[in-house]
Amino acid sequence: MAVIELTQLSKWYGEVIGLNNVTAEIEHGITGLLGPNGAGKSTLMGLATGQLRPSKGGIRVFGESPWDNPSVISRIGYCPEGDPFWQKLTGFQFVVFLARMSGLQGASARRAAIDAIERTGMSANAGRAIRGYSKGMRQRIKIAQALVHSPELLILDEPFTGADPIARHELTNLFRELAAQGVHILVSSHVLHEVEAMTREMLMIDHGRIVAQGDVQAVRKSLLDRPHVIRVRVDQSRKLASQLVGWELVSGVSIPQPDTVLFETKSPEAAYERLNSTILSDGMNVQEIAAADESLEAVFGYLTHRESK
Amino acid sequence: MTTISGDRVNQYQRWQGALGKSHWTWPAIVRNGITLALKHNKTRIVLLTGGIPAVTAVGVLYVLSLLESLVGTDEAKGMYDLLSAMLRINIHGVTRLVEFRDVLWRSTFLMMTGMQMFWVLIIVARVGTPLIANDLKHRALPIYFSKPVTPATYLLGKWAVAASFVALITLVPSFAAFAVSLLLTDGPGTWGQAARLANDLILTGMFVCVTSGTAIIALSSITSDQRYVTVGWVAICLLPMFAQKIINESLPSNATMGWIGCISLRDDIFVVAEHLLHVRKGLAATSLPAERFAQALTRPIDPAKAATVLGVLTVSAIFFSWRRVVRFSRMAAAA
Amino acid sequence: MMTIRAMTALFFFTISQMLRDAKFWVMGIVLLLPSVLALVIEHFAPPRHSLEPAWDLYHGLLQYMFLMGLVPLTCMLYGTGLIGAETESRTIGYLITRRLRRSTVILTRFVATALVLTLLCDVAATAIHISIMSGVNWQALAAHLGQFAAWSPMHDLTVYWCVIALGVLGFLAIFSLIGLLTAKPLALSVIYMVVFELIIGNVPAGARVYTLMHQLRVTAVGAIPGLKVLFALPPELTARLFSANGSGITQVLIISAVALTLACVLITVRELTPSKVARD
Amino acid sequence: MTMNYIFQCQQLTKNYGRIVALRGVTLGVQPGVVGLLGPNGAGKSTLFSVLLGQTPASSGAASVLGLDIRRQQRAIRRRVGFVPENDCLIPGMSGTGYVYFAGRLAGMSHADAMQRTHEVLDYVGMEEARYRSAEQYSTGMKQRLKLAQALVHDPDMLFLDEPTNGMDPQGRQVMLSLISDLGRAGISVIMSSHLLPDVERVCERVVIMGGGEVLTEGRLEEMNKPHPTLYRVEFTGDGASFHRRLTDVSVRVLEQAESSLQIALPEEGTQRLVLQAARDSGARLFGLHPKRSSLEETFMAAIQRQRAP
Repeated sequence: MAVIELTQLSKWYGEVIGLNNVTAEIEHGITGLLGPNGAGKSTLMGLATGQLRPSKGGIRVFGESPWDNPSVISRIGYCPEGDPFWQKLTGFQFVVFLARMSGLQGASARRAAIDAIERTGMSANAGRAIRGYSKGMRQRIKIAQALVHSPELLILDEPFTGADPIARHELTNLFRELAAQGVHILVSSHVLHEVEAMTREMLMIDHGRIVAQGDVQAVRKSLLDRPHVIRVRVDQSRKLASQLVGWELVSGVSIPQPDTVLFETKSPEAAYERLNSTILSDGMNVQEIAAADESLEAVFGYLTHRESK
Repeated sequence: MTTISGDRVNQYQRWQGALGKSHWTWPAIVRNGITLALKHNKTRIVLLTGGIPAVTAVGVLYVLSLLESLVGTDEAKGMYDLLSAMLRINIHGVTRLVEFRDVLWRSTFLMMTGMQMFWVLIIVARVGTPLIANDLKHRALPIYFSKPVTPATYLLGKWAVAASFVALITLVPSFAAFAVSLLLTDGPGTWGQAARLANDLILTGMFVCVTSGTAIIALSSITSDQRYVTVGWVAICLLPMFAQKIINESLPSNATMGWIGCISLRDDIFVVAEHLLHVRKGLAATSLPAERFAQALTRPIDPAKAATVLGVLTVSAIFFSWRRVVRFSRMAAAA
Repeated sequence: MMTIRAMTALFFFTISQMLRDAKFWVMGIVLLLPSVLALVIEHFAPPRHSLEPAWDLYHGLLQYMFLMGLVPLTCMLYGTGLIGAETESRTIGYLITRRLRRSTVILTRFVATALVLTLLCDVAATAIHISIMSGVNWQALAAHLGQFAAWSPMHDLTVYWCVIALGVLGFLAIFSLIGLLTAKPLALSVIYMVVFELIIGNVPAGARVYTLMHQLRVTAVGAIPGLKVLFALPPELTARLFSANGSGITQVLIISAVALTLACVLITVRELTPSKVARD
Repeated sequence: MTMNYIFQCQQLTKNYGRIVALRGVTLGVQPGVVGLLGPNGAGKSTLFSVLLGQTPASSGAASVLGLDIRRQQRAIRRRVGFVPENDCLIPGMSGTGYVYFAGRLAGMSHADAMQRTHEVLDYVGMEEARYRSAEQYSTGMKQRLKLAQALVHDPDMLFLDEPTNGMDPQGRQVMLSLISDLGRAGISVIMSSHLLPDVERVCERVVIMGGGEVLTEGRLEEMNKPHPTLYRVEFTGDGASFHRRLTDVSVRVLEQAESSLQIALPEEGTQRLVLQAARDSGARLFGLHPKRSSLEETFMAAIQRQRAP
């Protein structure tokens, strides 16, 4: 059974569309939720945590509707986007309170809070008021409160925004660790490198619609109309380029830097083969061969490219 | 290496020009503050209706000048009653009003100032409260202090916005009323008297601008939530006034007031305005029954005490807002 | 069991949240102002030869300044923010994504807030009592008590404690409901207060019985019959409005229950988003 | 010699009470696009603030564009533009009004400010939206507006505090291309960022700070040099036979995964050996990546060195 199930789900706010007729299943493990600003990521997360109600269609989490349904939402850990806090509380009070709100009892709530704070690396700062926290600490403490009741599903809305590289690194590791322990994670982020470091399973939305779902490289392969771009750093770049121009399977060649050749092709496998043998037979020396557009960032760019700015 | 995206054909262009003196950035803040405030229709309505006291004053002065020639007639009787009530001076049976022109003009303008206090309360609540609070809320201070603006220039600019709106409610209509009345009537006696009255009017208006302007700047710098500033301002204006009223009424009329009479800031301003406009002194110098005025006006409060209360408030307000702005200008880094 | 634990946590959290907020202390000062005023008046007053001024001040302050003004004002500020303040700061998400149903969240917060506000207002009423009583020289007045010989201020204070508790319950329920109806509830609250409670509640119209103001007054007059004089109404009107031994307790409870039920229904069907719709 | 530096600090120290934000920073930065990195609390914002003269230094000396930060604050601010990290828009103002106001604050005349406002708004790509109220702008537009505001008086140097934080990938792309274009136009840019990939993309030089001190400083190119002999190879086909062929030509295989290998070449410039081995073993090679010490590694190493006692 899928963890989150969306069936013809639509959500609008007055005239503004949040999600538009979305049907999808989010499976176990880590899923990256990607999309430009305003694409509907937060809407989807709001619906999944029972804070928003579908305008049409349905959403099911663990097989049940999450709206006003504590038996489902208490199994979810939610880290909201932005900066919602009771600023005067200390980090520890904040996490303990939310642990108790999840039904944990005095001592065990405190223990769970200490544990969650420890896991997010906030032990040293837990005694300070949240209003004095830096952005990175705020993210960490938000994640601590999401973890405190050992949920089965974590919904993390932009958990990296404002965090410093160390926090990003540590949090990424934490999420991978949690996933390995069997926690399902739905995470949205603007920094695609980090999502890529955690998972290859993506759900990309734009304008409230799903534009792609699945493994990044599989998605890239299925983008048939987009020629693949291959980058070769080679000592005799002009010689290689002149050769490539002659091939039928190559549709474009450029030399952005003196030692680099970029070329486009629609059949990458054949191109790699022929490229390698050409390099060998013509006595060139190569420094690097790489697909220039198989990264998540490139795929994301292809999928969400908008005509106007 | 990066590339310029296709739709960005504009190259960055350098600018060959000279920047003006940094000390003169505060007029830009004033201009901006006034423009922003005037975007709201409610502000414009308050400003427009702010002319009502001045129009009333012109009306009173015009009627007074008419009365000079109507003394003793039946038509005049009703007007005498009305004016006595408005000016709080018993002019019943005064046959030679001409002799009292100067003091009657002065008390008319005092009455007008009293009425204007209400509009000052409103306009400051509308325009003054967001001045610094909004910059704090939207963290706009780093923009000011990344340009050649100093805390002093900033405060001066913000203060000038509040003060100009108060002036638009007090000084400007007062002066307009004065000018119109001069044209419509015979003036407050001699030219010398007119000039002195004009001078006193300006002093009074400036006094109101300075006190209320600094007060609101200080209030506005306390918190980043404009609503609290508004509530605080209204409370500071009204609560002492009510308290004073209840105290005045429940105490016997012969009780000495001293400092406890200076609780109400509005009354303080009124007493100082009275002093600046020389109404009581003018009445004492004439044969008009001055003690009645004294009774009707308010309890006998020493203008020196009232001025001290206001002065202390103003100075501490300036000091306080200065401290706040300097602190906030450095806060970005401390975060 | 888990639900009860969560409710307890929310209950104490709400109380500590109130005490932590500067608004509470500001309201405390405002609520104490009448007693400061009473103290000033009693201090400056010349020697008196009757209890009447003290009686007037006592009931005048409590009835007009307190029950008609400060108690509803306090409830307005807290009631509209019961959920609204959390929505505005977007912290509501933390409260409704845990163990509690939405209706339980609002009810728990309501009970906690009502308790604290009742205590606050009762303390302030006691302060008025103390500051007036401290100024009254009973020994000097013993000879000419006249109609006030039977006045027992302690009894009256006890009545006011209860009436204030009722008032807090009713007004807080009404304003909590208003707080859920609209994103900018203060304007609507002021309109409700002025039009319904202050105007309809004070005119001799039939609709008066649906106002809290009237029912609170009926309760007070029922326990302190001498209060009728305070409202300075024509005798036949007084007789019609305040029946002997009348009590508005049931009516206040019904009004509060209806308001709270509606609030619970509203919170279970409405999304709680800040006034500006938050998009990604 | 001073003229070669856009800013220079000597033993610059700043403390807030007991908290030391800058700890004797001695640094000279040459013109160009410079990335300022460091975890939260490293002192980056304090450094900006001190250099702008917003907050006085506790001890030490510094100069910006040859101007002393203590005595010539206003002269500095006339030649420097600053983009703060937070939203700093004044409500009720249009984009044009905001930039114009910034120009006036900098001391420009009405006509100059108006003309320049439109020039810089054109430059940052703000079209008709410039006449709309800035509160309605998206994150990316707000960020570009803030940049326009900083550029209006044509500064010689820009301080950007987290210019791409919270933006979606497209918005970041636009922002980054503006930054590198400004660098080409001869404006020095100091940008602090937590997003190392963004810094890698636009910056020529990098300063890494931690705990109020400068940990590392230098050219990004040098920090990021490809390793001469360590490579990662991506392939499909028979891994075992490919491995064998590689070992035959004395290429050491360091790590083997399903479709990738970490290898060490016997000496520099012998990449052909890998291609030959692939051809001989029938493996299809589609990636040959030299190992680079990424900025992230440099960063983490610098921070760890400092944290170790």
